[in-house]
Amino acid sequence: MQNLLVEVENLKKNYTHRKLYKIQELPAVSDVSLLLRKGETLGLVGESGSGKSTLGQLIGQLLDPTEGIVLFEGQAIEDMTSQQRKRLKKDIQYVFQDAYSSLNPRHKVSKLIEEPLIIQKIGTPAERKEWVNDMLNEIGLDKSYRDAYIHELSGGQRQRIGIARALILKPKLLVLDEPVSALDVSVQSQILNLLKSLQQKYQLTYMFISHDLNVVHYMSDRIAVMYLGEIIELANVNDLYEHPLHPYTKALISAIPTYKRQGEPVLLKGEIASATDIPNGCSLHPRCPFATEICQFEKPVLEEVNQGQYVSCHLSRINGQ
Amino acid sequence: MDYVLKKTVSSLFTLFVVIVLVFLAFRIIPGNPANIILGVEATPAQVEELEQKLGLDQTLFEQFIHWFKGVLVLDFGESLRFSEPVLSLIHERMGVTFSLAFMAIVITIFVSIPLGIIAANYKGKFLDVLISIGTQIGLAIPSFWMGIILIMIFGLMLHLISVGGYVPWSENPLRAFKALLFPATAIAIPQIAILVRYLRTTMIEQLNFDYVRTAKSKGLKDSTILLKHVLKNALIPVITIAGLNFGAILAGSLVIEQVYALPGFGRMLITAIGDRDFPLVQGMVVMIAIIAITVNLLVDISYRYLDPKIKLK
Amino acid sequence: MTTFNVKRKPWLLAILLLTVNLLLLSACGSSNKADESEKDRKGTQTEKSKTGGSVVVAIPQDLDYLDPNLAEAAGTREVMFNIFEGLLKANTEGGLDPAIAESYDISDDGLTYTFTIRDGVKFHNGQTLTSKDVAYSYAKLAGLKTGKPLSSSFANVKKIETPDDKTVVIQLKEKEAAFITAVTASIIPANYKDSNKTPIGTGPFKFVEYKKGQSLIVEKNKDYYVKGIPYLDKVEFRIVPDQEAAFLALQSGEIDIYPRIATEKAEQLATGFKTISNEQNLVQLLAFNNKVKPFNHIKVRQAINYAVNKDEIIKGVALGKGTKIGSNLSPVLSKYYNNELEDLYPTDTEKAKKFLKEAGYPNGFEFTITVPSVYPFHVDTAQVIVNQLEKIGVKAKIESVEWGVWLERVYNGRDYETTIIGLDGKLDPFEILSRYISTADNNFLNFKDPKLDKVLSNAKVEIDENKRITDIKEAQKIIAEDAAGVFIMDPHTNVTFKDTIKGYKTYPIYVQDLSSVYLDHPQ
Amino acid sequence: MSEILSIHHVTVHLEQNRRKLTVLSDISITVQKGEIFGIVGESGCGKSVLSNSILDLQPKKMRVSSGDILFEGQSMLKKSKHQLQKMRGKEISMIFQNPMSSLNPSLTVGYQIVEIIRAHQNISKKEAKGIAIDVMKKVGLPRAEQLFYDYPHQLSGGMQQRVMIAIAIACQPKFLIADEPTTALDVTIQAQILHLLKEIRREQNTTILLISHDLGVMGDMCDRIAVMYAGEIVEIGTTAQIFENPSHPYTKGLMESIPTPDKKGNPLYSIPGNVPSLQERMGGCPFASRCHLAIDMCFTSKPQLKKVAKAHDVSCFFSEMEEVSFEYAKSFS
Amino acid sequence: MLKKFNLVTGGAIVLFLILVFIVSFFYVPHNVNQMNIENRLIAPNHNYLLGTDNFGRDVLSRIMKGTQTAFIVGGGSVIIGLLFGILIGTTAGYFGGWMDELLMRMIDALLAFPGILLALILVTIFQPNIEVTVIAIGIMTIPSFSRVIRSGFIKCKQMDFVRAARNFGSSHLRIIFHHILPNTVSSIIVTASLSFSTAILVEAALSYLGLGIQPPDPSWGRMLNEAQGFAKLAPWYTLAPGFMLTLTILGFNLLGDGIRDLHDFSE
Repeated sequence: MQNLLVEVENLKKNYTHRKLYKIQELPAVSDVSLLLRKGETLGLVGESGSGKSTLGQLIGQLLDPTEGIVLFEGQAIEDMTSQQRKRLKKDIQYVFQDAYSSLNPRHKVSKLIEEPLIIQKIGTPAERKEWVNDMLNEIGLDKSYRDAYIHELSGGQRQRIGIARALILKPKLLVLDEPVSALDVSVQSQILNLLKSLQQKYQLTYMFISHDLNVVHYMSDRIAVMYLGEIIELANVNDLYEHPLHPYTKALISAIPTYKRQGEPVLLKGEIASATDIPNGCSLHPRCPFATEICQFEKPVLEEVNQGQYVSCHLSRINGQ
Repeated sequence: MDYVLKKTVSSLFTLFVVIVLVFLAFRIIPGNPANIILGVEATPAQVEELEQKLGLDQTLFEQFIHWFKGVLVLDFGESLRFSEPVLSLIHERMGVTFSLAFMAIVITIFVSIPLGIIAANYKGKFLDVLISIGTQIGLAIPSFWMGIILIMIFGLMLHLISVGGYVPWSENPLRAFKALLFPATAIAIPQIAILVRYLRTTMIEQLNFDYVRTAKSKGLKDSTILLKHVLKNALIPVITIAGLNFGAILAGSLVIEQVYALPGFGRMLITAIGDRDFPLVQGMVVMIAIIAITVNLLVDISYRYLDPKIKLK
Repeated sequence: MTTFNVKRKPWLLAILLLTVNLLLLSACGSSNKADESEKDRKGTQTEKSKTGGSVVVAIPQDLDYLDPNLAEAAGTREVMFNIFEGLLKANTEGGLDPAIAESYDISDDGLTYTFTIRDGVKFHNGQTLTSKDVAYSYAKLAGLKTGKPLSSSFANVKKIETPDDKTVVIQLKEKEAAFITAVTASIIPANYKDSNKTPIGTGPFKFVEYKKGQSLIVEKNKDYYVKGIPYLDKVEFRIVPDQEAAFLALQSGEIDIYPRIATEKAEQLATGFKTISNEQNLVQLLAFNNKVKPFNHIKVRQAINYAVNKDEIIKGVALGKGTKIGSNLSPVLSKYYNNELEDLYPTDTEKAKKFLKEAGYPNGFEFTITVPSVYPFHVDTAQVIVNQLEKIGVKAKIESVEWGVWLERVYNGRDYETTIIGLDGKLDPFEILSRYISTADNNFLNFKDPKLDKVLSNAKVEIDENKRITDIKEAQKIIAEDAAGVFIMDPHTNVTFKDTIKGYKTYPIYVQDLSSVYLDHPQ
Repeated sequence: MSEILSIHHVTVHLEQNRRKLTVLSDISITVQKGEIFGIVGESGCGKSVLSNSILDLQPKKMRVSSGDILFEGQSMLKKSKHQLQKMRGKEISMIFQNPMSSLNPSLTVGYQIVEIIRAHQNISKKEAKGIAIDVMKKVGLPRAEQLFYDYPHQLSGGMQQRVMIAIAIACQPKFLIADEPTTALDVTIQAQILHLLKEIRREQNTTILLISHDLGVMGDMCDRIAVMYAGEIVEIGTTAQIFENPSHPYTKGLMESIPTPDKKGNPLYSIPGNVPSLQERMGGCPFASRCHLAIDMCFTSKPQLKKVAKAHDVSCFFSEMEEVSFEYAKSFS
Repeated sequence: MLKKFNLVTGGAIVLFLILVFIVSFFYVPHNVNQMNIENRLIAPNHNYLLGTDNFGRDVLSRIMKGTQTAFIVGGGSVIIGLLFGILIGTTAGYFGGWMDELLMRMIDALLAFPGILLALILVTIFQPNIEVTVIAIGIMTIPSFSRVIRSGFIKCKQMDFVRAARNFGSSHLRIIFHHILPNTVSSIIVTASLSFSTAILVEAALSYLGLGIQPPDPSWGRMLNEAQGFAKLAPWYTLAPGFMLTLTILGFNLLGDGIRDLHDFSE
């Protein structure tokens, strides 16, 4: 268990919708368990509303779970002292999808990158200035950008700043929430390359959230597919893309539009249900072209079907072997 | 429904705060109503007797409970000054003030909507600049000053206003209308200025939305797009502002009634404050608060229903 | 009466409240300027052509009660003067005319008053007035049954008897020279309960309709015991609290008579209107709180008297329409008026400075003038005084407060340094000066002089008129010499009316008498 | 096949602070009847401006300053406002990127469909409703009768886009402009919508001009593709030509920078630098500043579109040099 | 075009007023309180450029001194409104929940009271003078500041950069003062500028009713009050303070709009 960085057990997050006389609980993440190994990249895919971003924020310490445990380097976060928690803020960093809104428009680039250090009270001003310069260099920006404001930068440059700011505290885990989805293809590849090289250089562990299956495939070692707050399939990249077991995964992968697509895509019926009325049984069954009777009543559980490939589907036991 | 209930409850709470504040505020002010009624030559014994008669000898708390119980059933007690039920006094004066406020609102709507549309449609052009300057000036002139100017021009010079010539609608609608038109205009002018500016902004904002391009791509006429698509959306936030300003309209009529000598709510209120006619003042302020809060509530709710986007949230 | 000339503010109702127990006291008021009406009456028109028509009179405030026993506001009595009458009635000269009583007799001990009622006096409902009605009305005011008098001027009544339908005998508890003025109080039909809805009196006009906040309408009492009076068929008293509004309404012809119009407005009027002005039996003064430092020092009070230039105030604030006074009595009451006091303190900056030095304030001092904000006239006066006092190194600060606050703090609480106010006159001079008695409840100036107390206690019961006059004049002198305040002026009141209106009479008390008014060309 | 739309040397300028900025420069495209023609490019390349200017829907500040747009042989630019209005929605329809904001939030779905029908056909509300419900069914909206009275926000993104499509095809236009129709949607929904568009084309033989930044969508959907960069067309060809034989350095770079399974484990190629902003655009080849191959000439003179194969045009000075593309291919492997 | 128009015109007017304000401390043509009954109501001439009032005081001098009153009232009440507005708006907007609910209901209650009535009551309770006037008007402006700041906070609170700051372990104070408040500054400035003119307007109305600034201190509202009776005899006396009042309100309104336009990138 040496190489485990994060262990998540039965994590749940409900958003509460306060009504006058009652509080409605809307599950965003329900009963998720997963592991993050040191140095790996775990991809997280799913449609909007699948809860992937909430899960990212739970692990990125932006949200507190309703239930369940998150262990960081073997220690449960909820048991940590406030001192430890503050240190944890260094170890786990979160990179936002929209770099523009995640960077204070009134601060200069140097200030933006330096701020985490100030908050964590690390280094002298001179040291910090040097570190900021180093970091700018690291992310491929010239020192002349120190005094720029965020609205003067391009999308790619902003995302570089966002990454620099997350890295300045030398974290162990980086939660990347759709870090390239706002970027153009040509810029996207720059950022992806940057992330890759940084990971190698600093032995970073990534949790990479994206709706773009190509990008996730390119970046990840393992991939978790989420649907309505649950992980429905978790596997190594190649297993998942070559032999998807869950019908939803199949649909997702076959839906990727490409030149000379192989065969017709698996079309799912209708659209993802809302969190207010999650279907009984398998939450996919109203949309699933393969649904049988049992899918309507019994909720499948995530099981290891092949080695390292976990699926939550009644049919996988039949199909998978 | 849930929303309506929640809003109603919080409005009632606001109302309660107002009621308590009003009650306390008027008890803190120096000035003894018994003394004011009896005047300076009254003997202390007479004052004491009247105080007893008016129930002013009770403790503040007792007085409040007594009064509040009444308020719950819309019984505001009797005016100290007029020895008549406050509610009937209010009822009597409400006619003028409501007609005034209503006319002001009608004038505001009929003037500001076309102006707002024109300004938005000719954004940056001469007409827009003209309207903008007009609204700025309309906002800047103090209402009492405007009232005096209107009287000077239309009363003294053109003899169009008959000040003090108000008669109830039931008696002579034409005369009532004539008497209220100018004061209503004086109240309406700053409101028009506010609404035109607001409508212009929301119209311009709306005109930039994608659905306008969609409407265009459907081959609709410009006028249809403007009136059917844009205006409807632009009016939604405008209604909120109009609702919020209802209080301002009431306050406006308070001052304007003075200037034009209309036997309305505001004039009675100001004399009642001077008289320390507690029940009357309290009744009137609570009434104003009830009206203002109700209007705000209705605006909030209707906003909910007018704007389908938030209806279901 | 404080009901003076609130120039342009709407707060008028408040003004009226200061007036309490307005007594129509018999006194000598000479009003030389009222003779215009006399001339009109002798005019060429025949009595017949004078009759008919209607007028609208602007009044600044709503009525408080229609029931004359309940009404407190001067503004109500002003109007009700036309509907109700007492045994006696004040005249334009300030004297008392017989009204319901055709004659009366006072016993030698001054305790028994016997009144004989005029023949053929009818209430507006047609009922003939008898001594029972008088006894009922006055017993109520005296509180003979309840023990609590409704009117303080009847507090001295011991009992009221009606030996026959024509005779009323009133017994007093103790001698009181001023009592005769009390019987100007209104008489209503015995046991009549609806006075507050449909008041019934005996006056020249009958009540027709009252609309709260808007108007009171009266019509001619055809059975009035003075033949040929009144001339008008109908009078509407229209409530127009705002001076600007009233002014405009006058110009637009909506109202015919506008009493108490501001001078500068009257001056602006074009032809077609006539304005008359008169003293109004009101004393405007800068009152000192004689108890507080530095005003407890007579030299300080006198110094300020020397520093204030009354003529300048009259010119600047009253636009010349005011009569300078020297003590707390208006020249209207000429019989009692001490005319030697007006220039007791001629404006003299040097003398003022000298007095200040003697009092121990060589470098002046600072103080506050508290004025009620409802009266711009007093606020303006304060501004002028502040300016005048600067010349002797005294710095005054104006604090204008709301009327209710003024009453509470200044009048009742006596918590102030100085104030400017108009003290309303009555017809009896003792009633006016009695506030300077050291123990008087309404001695808000905290004035104390044993000499004065003595002189006034004589005047209270003295029935011999000449002796009483001497006492009253002496009292005025003491108050002036002690410099209880700076007695500035009796500001004039203006009445403007259309010049087709004739016969308007002014009184030294707060009333509108429409009985003598007629139209030049009635339609 | 015959030409339905042809854009001839269209240049569009933007007036900003009294400066004339070139948004589109000398664009020429011909779309054949019945085909799906794709325009691909990154944000800011002007592809939406181009599609909007066909129906004169571009922002007011932008003007077509030269060139012409012919639809069925008639100049669109010479049409009066009224004539243009008649054509919008009837001859040529549009679908936009963000269905939520493109539908009027305060009008019902039904109203918004009926409206376009009644704008072009003189029929009663009732008849129009009938047609609307048919169209709604055709685009796969379930429970059409109920949905008719719903407001847009009550529908999911996919359904909203179906409503947009229903509006667009309600008057059976010959030509459909789909401007990033699936960008705001999830992959599975995107698949559904793309499928629907294909069906519409198949059933009604509608010509579709598809605009997208997503090369995958292009490859899946289009018959022919034009690649735009910084307001210019750099390459036009059949889908096969573009994907199998990309000839412009930009197209190649784009293809190479997309992460695909076969590139896993290797660094992605990335085009250096950023797309020049409108203010930064100079003379010469617009891609010169980011191009590995650029020589002096590229910065000074503009390359023209040149035929490299049948129906395959490229705007690059190096397009004819076989060895260069070879060299280029090596440069990042 | 219009943007600059608002800013430039408003700025020019405000600059002019500030100039008059400063000059009034060192120089006015005549002693403001010096009465001269002989000179009452003189029409404008070379000596008295705006004529004299009913006490023979120089109207121009009093108008100039009146800027001091206006600025003190405007500035003072804006400061009060701003301080309490920041306190209330920040607490309500940042912490939300029942605190927000409670504070906002209080603010609603304050708003349900017609503003001028509130000021009237306050002035009545604590005797009218400039301090009380400033406090009363300051209290009136609290709701608008609170609301603006609260809504700014609610908007900013959900922005990613605030969440990011929290993620680095920033304290609440740091987030409030370092991250959120600076981002609401432009709307606060706009509100301040509009409140400034509202304050002057309310002061004028109060003084017009005789309850605001006490004589003989010059205040435009007070002057209007005193002048009204002489409208026909001495129109200059009525027009001058009314014009100054309108000009001042116009100036600050335009300036506020101009600032708002500057920060409005959407147009």
